[in-house]
Amino acid sequence: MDLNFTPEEQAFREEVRAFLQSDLPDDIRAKMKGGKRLVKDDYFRWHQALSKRGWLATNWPKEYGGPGWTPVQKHIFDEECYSAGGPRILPFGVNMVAPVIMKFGSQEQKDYYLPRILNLTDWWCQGYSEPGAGSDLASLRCSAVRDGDHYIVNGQKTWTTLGQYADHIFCLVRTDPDAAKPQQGISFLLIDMKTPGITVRPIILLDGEHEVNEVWFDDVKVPAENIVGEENKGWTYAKYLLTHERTGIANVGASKAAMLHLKAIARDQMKNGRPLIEDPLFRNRLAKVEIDLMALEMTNLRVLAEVQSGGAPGLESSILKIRGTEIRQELTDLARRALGPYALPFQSEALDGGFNGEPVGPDYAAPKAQQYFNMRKLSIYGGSNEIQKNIIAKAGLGL
Amino acid sequence: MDLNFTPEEQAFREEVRAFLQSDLPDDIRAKMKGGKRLVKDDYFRWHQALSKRGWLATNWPKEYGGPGWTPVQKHIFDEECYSAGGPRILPFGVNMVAPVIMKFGSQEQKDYYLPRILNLTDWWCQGYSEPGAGSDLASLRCSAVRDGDHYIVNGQKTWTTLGQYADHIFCLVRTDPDAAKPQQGISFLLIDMKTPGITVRPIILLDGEHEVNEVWFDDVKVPAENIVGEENKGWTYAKYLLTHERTGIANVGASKAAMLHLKAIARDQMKNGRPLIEDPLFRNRLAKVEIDLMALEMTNLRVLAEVQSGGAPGLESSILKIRGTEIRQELTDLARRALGPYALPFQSEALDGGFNGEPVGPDYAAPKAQQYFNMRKLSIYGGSNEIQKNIIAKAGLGL
Amino acid sequence: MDFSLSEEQRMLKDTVERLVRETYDFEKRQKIADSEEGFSREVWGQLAELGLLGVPFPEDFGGLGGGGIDLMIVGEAMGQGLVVEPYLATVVLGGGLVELLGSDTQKEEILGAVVGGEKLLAFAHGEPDSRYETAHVRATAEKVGGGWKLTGRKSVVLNGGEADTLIVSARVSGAHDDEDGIGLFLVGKDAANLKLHSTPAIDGTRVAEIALDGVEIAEDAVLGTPGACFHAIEEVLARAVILLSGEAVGAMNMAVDTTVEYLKTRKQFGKALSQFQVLQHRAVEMRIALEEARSLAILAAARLGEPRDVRELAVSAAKSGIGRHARFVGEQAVQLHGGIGMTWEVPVAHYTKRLVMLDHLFGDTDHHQERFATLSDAAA
Amino acid sequence: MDFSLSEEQRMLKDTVERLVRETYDFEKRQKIADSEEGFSREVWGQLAELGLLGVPFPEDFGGLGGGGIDLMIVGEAMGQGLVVEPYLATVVLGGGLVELLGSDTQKEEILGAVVGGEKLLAFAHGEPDSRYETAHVRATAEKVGGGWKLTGRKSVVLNGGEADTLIVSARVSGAHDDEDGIGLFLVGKDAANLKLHSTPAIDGTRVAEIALDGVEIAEDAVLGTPGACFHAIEEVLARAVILLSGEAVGAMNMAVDTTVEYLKTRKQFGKALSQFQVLQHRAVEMRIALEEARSLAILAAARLGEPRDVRELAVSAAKSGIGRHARFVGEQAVQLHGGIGMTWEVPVAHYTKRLVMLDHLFGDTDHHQERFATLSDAAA
Repeated sequence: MDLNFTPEEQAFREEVRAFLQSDLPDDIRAKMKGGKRLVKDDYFRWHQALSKRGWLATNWPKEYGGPGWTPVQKHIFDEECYSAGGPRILPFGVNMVAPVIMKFGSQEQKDYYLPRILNLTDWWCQGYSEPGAGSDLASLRCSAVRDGDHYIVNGQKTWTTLGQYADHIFCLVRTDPDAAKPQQGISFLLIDMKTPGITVRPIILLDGEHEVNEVWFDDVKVPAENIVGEENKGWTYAKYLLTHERTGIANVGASKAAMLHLKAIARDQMKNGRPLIEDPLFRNRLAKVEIDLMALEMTNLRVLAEVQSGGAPGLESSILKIRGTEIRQELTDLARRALGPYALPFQSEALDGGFNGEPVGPDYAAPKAQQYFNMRKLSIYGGSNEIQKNIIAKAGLGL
Repeated sequence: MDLNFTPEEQAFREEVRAFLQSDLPDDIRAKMKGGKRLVKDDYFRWHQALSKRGWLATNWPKEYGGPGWTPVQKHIFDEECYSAGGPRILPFGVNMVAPVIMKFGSQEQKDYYLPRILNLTDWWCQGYSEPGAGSDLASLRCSAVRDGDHYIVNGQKTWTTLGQYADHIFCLVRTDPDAAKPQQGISFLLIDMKTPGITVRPIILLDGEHEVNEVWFDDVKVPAENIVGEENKGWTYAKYLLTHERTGIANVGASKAAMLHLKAIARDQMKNGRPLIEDPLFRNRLAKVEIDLMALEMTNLRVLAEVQSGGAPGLESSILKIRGTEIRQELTDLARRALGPYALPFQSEALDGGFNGEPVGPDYAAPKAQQYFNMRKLSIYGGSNEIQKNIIAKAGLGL
Repeated sequence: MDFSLSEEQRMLKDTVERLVRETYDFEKRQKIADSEEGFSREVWGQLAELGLLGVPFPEDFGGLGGGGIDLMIVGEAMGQGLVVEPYLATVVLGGGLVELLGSDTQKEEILGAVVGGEKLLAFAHGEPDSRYETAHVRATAEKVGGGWKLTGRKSVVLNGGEADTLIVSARVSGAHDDEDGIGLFLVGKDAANLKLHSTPAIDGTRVAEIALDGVEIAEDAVLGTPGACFHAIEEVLARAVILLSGEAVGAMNMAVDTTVEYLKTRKQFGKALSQFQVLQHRAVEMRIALEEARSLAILAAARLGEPRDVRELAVSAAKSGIGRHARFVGEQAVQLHGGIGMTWEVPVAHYTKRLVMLDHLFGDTDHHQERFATLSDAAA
Repeated sequence: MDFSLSEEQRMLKDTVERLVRETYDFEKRQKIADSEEGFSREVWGQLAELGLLGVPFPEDFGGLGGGGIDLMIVGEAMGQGLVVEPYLATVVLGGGLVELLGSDTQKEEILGAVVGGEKLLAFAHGEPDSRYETAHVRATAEKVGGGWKLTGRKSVVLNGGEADTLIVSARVSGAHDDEDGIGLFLVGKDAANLKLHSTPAIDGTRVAEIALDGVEIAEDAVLGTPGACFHAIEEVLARAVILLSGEAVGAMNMAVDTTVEYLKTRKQFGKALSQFQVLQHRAVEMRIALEEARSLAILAAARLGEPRDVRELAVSAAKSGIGRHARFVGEQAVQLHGGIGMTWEVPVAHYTKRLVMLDHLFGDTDHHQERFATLSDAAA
């Protein structure tokens, strides 16, 4: 057993660092470090830099243009990106629809869509959830009725993250309303968002931000060749997508960066005339979450090593999801609490890149309460933490 | 609204204090303060002192020899008893079987049993639980078959607290094995433990103590007149017993005494050259549980006031049970942790009244780990805390 | 011991609850919070009309002579409606300081105008590095000519931007964290050399940053005896905690009820959410937290009139315990609502924001837990 | 990065697990724990025979030259069987100190006898008021004639009553809590002026109180350089924490498995307990705690050979985190078993006792959390 990275892995880390130093745009790095709002162009330029370097599709096999990294390399890459202030790689195209197309799509679909994802021609979003079907995907109602060489799609999707930027959406639609079980009769459809009949409406979250959307389909004509795989087999593909490549689910890199940032805040904030980091209560809370994060990182690395040697993560994925989100939430909670009264002011405009007004309180204060509230989503989406526990109970413990 | 006790209530408190000063035997007080083992004679002498003063049956109506106290008076009495080091009043006779006899028993039963409970002639224990029927009383199997003017009882009871001291046991027995529902066909039977065929076997708890027992019935002949109320209606009486007079369920008096004791330990123990009570982490744990205890006391008093003005506690009983036991467990947990390494030695003999050997560590150390483990039972018995939450969900929230 | 409300208190409760119910539905509340001023002149007028702006003041000054329980009652109703009116700043803090320290003239003039709804006050006390320490005041008041000159910064001042008159704390002597040496001064909103920057708070209320670059005021703008104001400040903060405790209980009650209702109606995997035992128990734990918070709120409210040590022990118990319970209820209310609970359009998200952010006012859970420990030691 | 065991480690794991499985079933364990000596000479002989008493020592002295992972492997097996043999006291603590500080002669004599199972050791270090502070030593060693005189009290000494030789820490210079100035001395169990009082511990192990009233020892009973022993003590305590971490993981594993099994078989209200979602989730939380504990144990074990700052950061992370997780698993194992879990006759009760009481050895959750904070600051 050896927890040290190999010389090759260390060399790889240096390579990633050098890339981030030279190719991550400074203004984006500054926005990330300052907790500012990212706009589409920020994501685009960052993805473009990665794409140019061949590092956008870190999970893709080499044959499709992936870098052919080991899980440990991906872990190092994630960690370095977050540490340097790189935005997350938006998963909808590269890590969600692409693997499904690779595994179940036609040759035409592969030839057409995959290069366009890789070179950022297409910008995807996800059409899974519906109102009334949150974690319970099988009960979805958005329908696609075959009409000649088209499907006519009607219905509504929701929680579509960054749908306002997207030009393509992959959807689960009901193609057989009379199927014996709710999971049957669902198909996986690729839809161009410029098709007439599609309306995107913003959902404003409790923090005041426009991050997710409703997408309405009103007699939307989708070419029949846009179906992935077989009709009515979409549930299989959806499950594949949900379980595919979940080793990044622990989000260790993001939490390690947040931990460092939190400690910096605690060194700057004063309590009773001493830096907050020296306050025994706060100090012990920091230590507790740091220990938990070390345990999470080790668990994650153990799972990665398992995957690297050919194993498949089982209940571990759910454990990593639960603990990863709990720890991340705790970090944003502590950041909010660290600020004291300065967590209250809510200067939305201060989060824009171009803001040059007078900040209220220390410069790191503005986004903290907002981030805390935003991060409440972590234990809800992607299968709520309660659902993850159901999964572990059933699949992991046989209960 | 006035949280102060009335002058009458304050005078009553003084009266109780004077009584405890003069009538609680010193050796018993010393045992309680030192966390020593109580033996039957200790309970007997304490109960006798209470009986002589007319304060044993605090919940009984005056007509049967109760003191006719208000709920607030009972609360004051409890608090003062624990604070002075009075053992708990064993509930099996005076607060469990007696109310059932009063409400459902025959005149003969009332005339015979109630005075004998009050003057300590009879010592009762409880025959409710069975192996395989813990919190699920309706599934009990111990049977009583009518044979002329007797019932023949066969079966087993368990978790019989202090059954080794008792000469009478009240039992739930199955008199109709073919009843439509499991709750039907159960009767409430009074049994003299000297009847042939009864065997009491100790159950040793994880702390090494003999506190509970198994009671075996092997063709035990019980006179038919010992049935309380009607045959097959025992479930009604059992439920009455379980919901009757649960305002003491929060055990505020015991927890307040434990809180004071815990603070004394924290003042005596040293950590890094300072009293433990000045250690920021421990100090904040103490403060947290003390605040929780204040909230519990207030909730309890609010329920008492409600009862005093004729209301009946609903979901509040379950809330008081849950929070009362959680707080008590937390107090024993902190006491264990306060001791540091000295929580480990387990000098069982040091808990006997007559022990005059060399104590290991500070004199308060010996029983602490044991008490912590023993108190794990609080969240299990009397309807586990999970079951209490089921009750609140159903009856209180309509879920 | 008596937990029942007096006849007057029952009437107060009915009055304020009816007002909130009738004028402050969620949609209206959102509009008011988003409006230019962040509160409603119309509702404020109704509060005045019903006498509610005089709850804590003596009858001599047009008040109702109410105590802690009365403040709790008002707070609870405001919590139910997520009311964003500047009641805390104007009536409890500002008005309270004038009541406790003002000259007869000041009381008559200012309290009269407050009770009548014509004057808004704010208490400019916190500073950039004071965090939750009440005695921490670095701003200075210097005697000049016939008055005083104030210099320093004041932070996160509740409704500072809305106030007609600010009550500014400033040091006349001593070290920056001495209890002695703090003075209070009345400063008009338009005073020269005063810079004020108002921003929304994340829970829908308003706060302001204030810079005092040598603000000169006349001698009659002094409130109380300069240097001897700490105890009055502590007392109005006790009242503020009681109002907030009531508000937390009101908001928790709504959050619990809304969540229970949601669990009953929302279906998943073919069952109502209310049939999932884990969610049932979570709702029960929220309900228990509410009960404990209510007990602590009553405790603090009932102790307001007691001697300082008794009062402050209850105040810190309430602020710490309720901070913990309110956060739990807020977080779980969102969690049990799932995605919809995360959105701006549903009330539960706003209850949660208020419940969590209450902890950042007048000392958080940790601050008051530590303070409780110290007060409890002293009492032993 | 590599998480696989070496061939030797796999063999070690098989060996020790088989021994525990075959010789230490629950009934036998209870008999051994209740016996006069509190451990089994027979099992001890088998441990010696299999070479297991030499795990951490260099091969020169008959050892296996094992590192942290090997200690963790041994600990895990012992945790599975709730083994009460004096392995920690004799091999890890006592033997470790001799290995790190002993002269060639001492190593040869003592380690040889330890590995052969002929000699039991104990480390008499803690004192009545030292709590969990490693540097806290008030007992004194005074140079007299051709040797030393030891005076003081030693507390809660693991297997002190069973040891043939005690390794006693005593101060030769400095203040009572200085790292410098601590000496170690070999004291025979029958030394004059030594009083020893052995008692059971609540988790089935044995501890002793020791009074040294001027115990005289010869110069050759000095271990290492008097005054310069702190770092060796810290290093064997790191090993001890690793063994205990393994033990906790082994015992937690058993507690989780037993509980899951119980939920599946036990019925209540006509359903298996395993059908109640609240109990399912509790079991899942136990399983997660086990996984985290395992990660921390591996981390500490793998860091044993690293520089002090890296090693101790991992040691404190493990001891603190595992202390928390072990207690949770222990308490919930009893809770989910209900009444039967409270009884002496079932294994789960004894797993729980060990899991909770582990926290009282070598620094509890709080102690190591604070220490972690300090070490982490220094590393930043």
